[in-house]
Amino acid sequence: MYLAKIHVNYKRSILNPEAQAVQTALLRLGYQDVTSVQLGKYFELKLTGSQSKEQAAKEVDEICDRLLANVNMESYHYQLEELAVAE
Amino acid sequence: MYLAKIHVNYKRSILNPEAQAVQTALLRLGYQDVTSVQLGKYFELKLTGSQSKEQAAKEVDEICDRLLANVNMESYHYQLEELAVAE
Amino acid sequence: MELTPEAIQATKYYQGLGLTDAEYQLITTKILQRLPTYTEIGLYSGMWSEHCSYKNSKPVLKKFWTKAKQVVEGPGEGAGIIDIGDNQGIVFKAESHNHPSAVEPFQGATTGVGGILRDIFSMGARPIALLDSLRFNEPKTAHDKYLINQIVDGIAAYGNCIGVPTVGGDTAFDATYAANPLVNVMCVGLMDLTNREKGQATGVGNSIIYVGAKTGRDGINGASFASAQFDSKHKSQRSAVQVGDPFTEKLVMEACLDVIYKHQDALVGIQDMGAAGLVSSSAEMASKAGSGMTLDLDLVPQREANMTAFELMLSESQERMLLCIKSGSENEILDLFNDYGLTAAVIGQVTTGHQYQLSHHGEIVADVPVDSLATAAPVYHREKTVPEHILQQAAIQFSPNITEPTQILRQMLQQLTIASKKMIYETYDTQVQTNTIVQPGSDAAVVRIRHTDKALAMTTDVNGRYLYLDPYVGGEMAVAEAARNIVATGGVPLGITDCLNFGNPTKPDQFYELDEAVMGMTAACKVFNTPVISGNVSLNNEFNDVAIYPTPMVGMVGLIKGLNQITTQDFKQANDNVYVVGRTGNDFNGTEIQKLLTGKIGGKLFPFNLDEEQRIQQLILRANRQGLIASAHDISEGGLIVAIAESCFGKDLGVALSSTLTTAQFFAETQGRFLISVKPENKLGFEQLMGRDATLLGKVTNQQQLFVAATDGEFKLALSEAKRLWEGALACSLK
Amino acid sequence: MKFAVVAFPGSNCEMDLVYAIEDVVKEQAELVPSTATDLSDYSAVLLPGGFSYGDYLRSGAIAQLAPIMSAVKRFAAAGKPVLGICNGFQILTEARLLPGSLQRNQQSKFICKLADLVVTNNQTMFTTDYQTQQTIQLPIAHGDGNYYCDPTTLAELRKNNQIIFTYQNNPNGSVADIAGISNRQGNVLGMMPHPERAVEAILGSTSGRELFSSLVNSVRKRGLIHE
Ligand SMILES: Nc1ncnc2c1ncn2[C@@H]1O[C@H](COP(=O)(O)OP(=O)(O)O)[C@@H](O)[C@H]1O
Ligand SMILES: [Mg+2]
Repeated sequence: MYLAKIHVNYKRSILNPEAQAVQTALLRLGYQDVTSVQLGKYFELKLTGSQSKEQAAKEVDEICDRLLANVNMESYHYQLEELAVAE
Repeated sequence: MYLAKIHVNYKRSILNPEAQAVQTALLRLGYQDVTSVQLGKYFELKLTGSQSKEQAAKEVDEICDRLLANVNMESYHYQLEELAVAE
Repeated sequence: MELTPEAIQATKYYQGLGLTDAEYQLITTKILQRLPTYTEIGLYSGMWSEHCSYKNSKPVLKKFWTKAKQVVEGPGEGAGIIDIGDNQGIVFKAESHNHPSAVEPFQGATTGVGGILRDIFSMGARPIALLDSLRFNEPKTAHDKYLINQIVDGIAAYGNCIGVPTVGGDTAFDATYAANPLVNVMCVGLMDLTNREKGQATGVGNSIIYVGAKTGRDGINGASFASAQFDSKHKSQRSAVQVGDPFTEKLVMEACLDVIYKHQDALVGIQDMGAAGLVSSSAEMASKAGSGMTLDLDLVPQREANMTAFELMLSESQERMLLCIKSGSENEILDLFNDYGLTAAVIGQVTTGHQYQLSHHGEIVADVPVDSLATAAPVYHREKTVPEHILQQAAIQFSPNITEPTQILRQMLQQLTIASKKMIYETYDTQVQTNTIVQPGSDAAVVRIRHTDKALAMTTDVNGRYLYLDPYVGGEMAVAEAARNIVATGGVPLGITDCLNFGNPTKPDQFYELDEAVMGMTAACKVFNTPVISGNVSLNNEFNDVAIYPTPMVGMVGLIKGLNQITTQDFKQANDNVYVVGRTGNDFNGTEIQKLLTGKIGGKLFPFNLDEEQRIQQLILRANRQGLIASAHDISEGGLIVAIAESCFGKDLGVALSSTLTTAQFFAETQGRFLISVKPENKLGFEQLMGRDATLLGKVTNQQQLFVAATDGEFKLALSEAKRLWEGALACSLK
Repeated sequence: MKFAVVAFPGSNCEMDLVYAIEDVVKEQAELVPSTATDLSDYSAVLLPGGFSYGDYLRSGAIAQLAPIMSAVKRFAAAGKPVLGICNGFQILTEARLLPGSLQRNQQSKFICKLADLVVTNNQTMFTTDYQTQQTIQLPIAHGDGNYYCDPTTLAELRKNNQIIFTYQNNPNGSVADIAGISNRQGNVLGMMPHPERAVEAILGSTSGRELFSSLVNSVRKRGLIHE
């Protein structure tokens, strides 16, 4: 069993209105020293089917491409951790 | 200058409708072996004002409590990395 | 490094930007009499794209009928204006976002909504309603479902957030749209005619102010992207994705309306930045005014570092507007924008002469005659030939063999084009602004004009299958159906906007469709007194060389002169009399029943008589004004039997009807017909007015049953079952 | 009496409220910008629906930090009526003036329709003109209307009669079918449905009128009035 920790972020050139809103709000609250705000999504998936790390990686890539990330505007990266099966 | 990498997640006991929607979608796509889906937010803030790590941590805690997380239902954790000031 | 002018010429770099050899020649030899710089060639590629120049469609668009008494502003500005009396005008326009939505459905749809809103408020009107006209494949694959869900979510996300109700639209399904869905959005705005604005930059020394989102590298050269065709090889085009930010747009909208309403003295002109972004808005403002302009690109608010002049000029970052402000009033306007939390900057001036000059990092990067960008694009008169499939058409009408009428009705109610669209429009805020009197689910939507006794009826319609079989007659029918929907609610049609969704104009058989359709629409517009006041062209809707069905979406607005004249399609109470108004023929080619029974459509489209349709519509309006009508529903896809079922669903009332039509004829899609119900006390008056045009079918009942006897069989179905099938079909198909 | 209708950047139902109050309820209503800091001129404060700050991050999260919110808190602490509708409800929970939070609808889609509600408590300043257990119809229009609170809080809400409206057919997954709750004192009400959209028969329902009339009557009766 594997645990996939996946980060999905907007690509650099794509506008992220939400991150911008957060930065503006921080400014208004007086946190002038926060000069950059990035905001993305973080997923944790438990995969029970994959036998090997390669297989798990293949599945995660597929899931990211098909569902979790919009490859037109987002990029993703992930780590895989092996978990004790009992969990 | 510090880089704060902040994860904001739903508390365990709370149902996250968006994570659930992702899991349902994965099921529909045929990924029956994905037994658990967590979904949270990931922030990266650059803090230019803080002189020490303690000071930076205090600022990040404050920002999370006031804005980034709703402590009613979310919890957060973060790491701080020192950055070369030149950046 | 940027290419040198010589390298551009040698490598024919301009071709990749969508310019032909001949067009490049024209620029070098006639217009500039020198080689254009990298930035300049970018300007021409954007401005001379189909999207901005209409170079392929101009000769066709000229055929539209645009001048009528009620028209205050026809095509040409951001949107057209129609006078509705009391010094008020309505402004409306539609826009297509087909290609962006095929690539990135959610953001493609949101930015479509954002774009059309800017067109409306830049005219000085407050947006009061949105409509969306959608064409999808019958959802089969996961990708089909993804497209549908994301496009609908995108429209909801933007309209709901900005607080303009999405009150109507239409949705149809056909395999022709599989790789090329259609996403057309229409917006209607309301204005005081005194606040009329123009997108002009006059007055030497006046300032050009930029306001809104900062410019990034998103959607660089999207205008030529939208004008190019899709095929499976060109995935790299997919960089042109833009993200919509409805929150910023809301602020931009409120701030611009504030400038228009309260700072008239300072304001000279205002225009949205749409296709081909900064170059198109600024060059058009100067060209229309006969002025010159200089812009200093270093002053343009930028989201990303190191952007080139080319990128700054052609970026299609959303939520941006350009204003021309009187010299001396700049700070007044900049302060106002600042109060709204918006980024704004003076980026240039109106100049004498007619040159369009750009400087960047202290250098002049472009210096061209402004008219050469805005109006000098070549115009192409394309060839047309009758498509092969039309030449081959069988002349006879398909004749449905209906052995089990009730069973066929069940299936018909589940055809996605006919099934309820509730699961779509329930995700739209249909009520914000609290003026929506008739929400989606009836014929046209109705939005009242607050503090008056007037209301506006609005609808979008077109049936691509009809146009595929006969683009001219199908074009007439699209306008007629829209008018029928307006009339059914009690409105007098005022005018139309359109989105011309067609294939490749350089292919003579596809150009034929465009040209014929526009002529058909024009003929109908004249009959219904609905001039074309605005519109949008989307060409090259083809995938791997196969074009979509010709689909000229018609968006129509009508005026209802008293709130008591508003009528809906729902039967109101038991014992009311049910009539079909208009003659029913054996009209089956291109219909839902043909598709259902044979799996395809074909043959010569059934005939249509515009004058007859107009005569029937006038009768219905007269009956409405005399208060004789309890409910009115236009008869369209699926025919009379579907219209009957739909009228039963609203208030859960049944019918007991009998007729001299055959069961097959109940599925005919003969145009020019209405399903009307009339209270017992109005029966006589109604029949006298209608004469032989109305045929009594029977009565509305309290029984929960749909019972209709035809000459050769009967339809008999529990209302609850009919409604369950009709309401459930779309959700079920998207599971 | 004079209502304050607070307009945040991105609010979009503020004018609907003003029209409902002025044209139908026939009282005064004024728009107050979120940068204002004083509400002492008003007898009741309304936080309207919409998408304040785009609802980015979390609905209401950024709005609750606006300057006006300190004044709203003082106003509420003085026992005067505060009503948050839709986005206004979300802001009140983010500001901790009401317990719990509003999450994404269970089916993760925006829903706009007329909903059947039950008035579960007609003893508040906002509900005296309804019957208790009366069924009313109010429009809902929200994407994040799924009310959540932990079991302890829910028990508290029940014990103190703080659940004011419930849905008859839960449209969004809210805990205990909750559509609207009040604070312990009963002077702060948050609700997802839109009473201002239901004050004219021609728009489909008039069930919202009693909410405004209750408020006006209560304010007059308690002498909280500022004319
Ligand atoms: N995409 C949509 N957005 C909003 N409303 C829609 C949409 N599609 C259909 N509707 C609504 O559903 C109802 C039925 O639509 P349709 O079947 O196209 O009607 P008609 O055939 O009478 O034109 C109309 O009220 C229409 O406004
Ligand atoms: Mg209709």
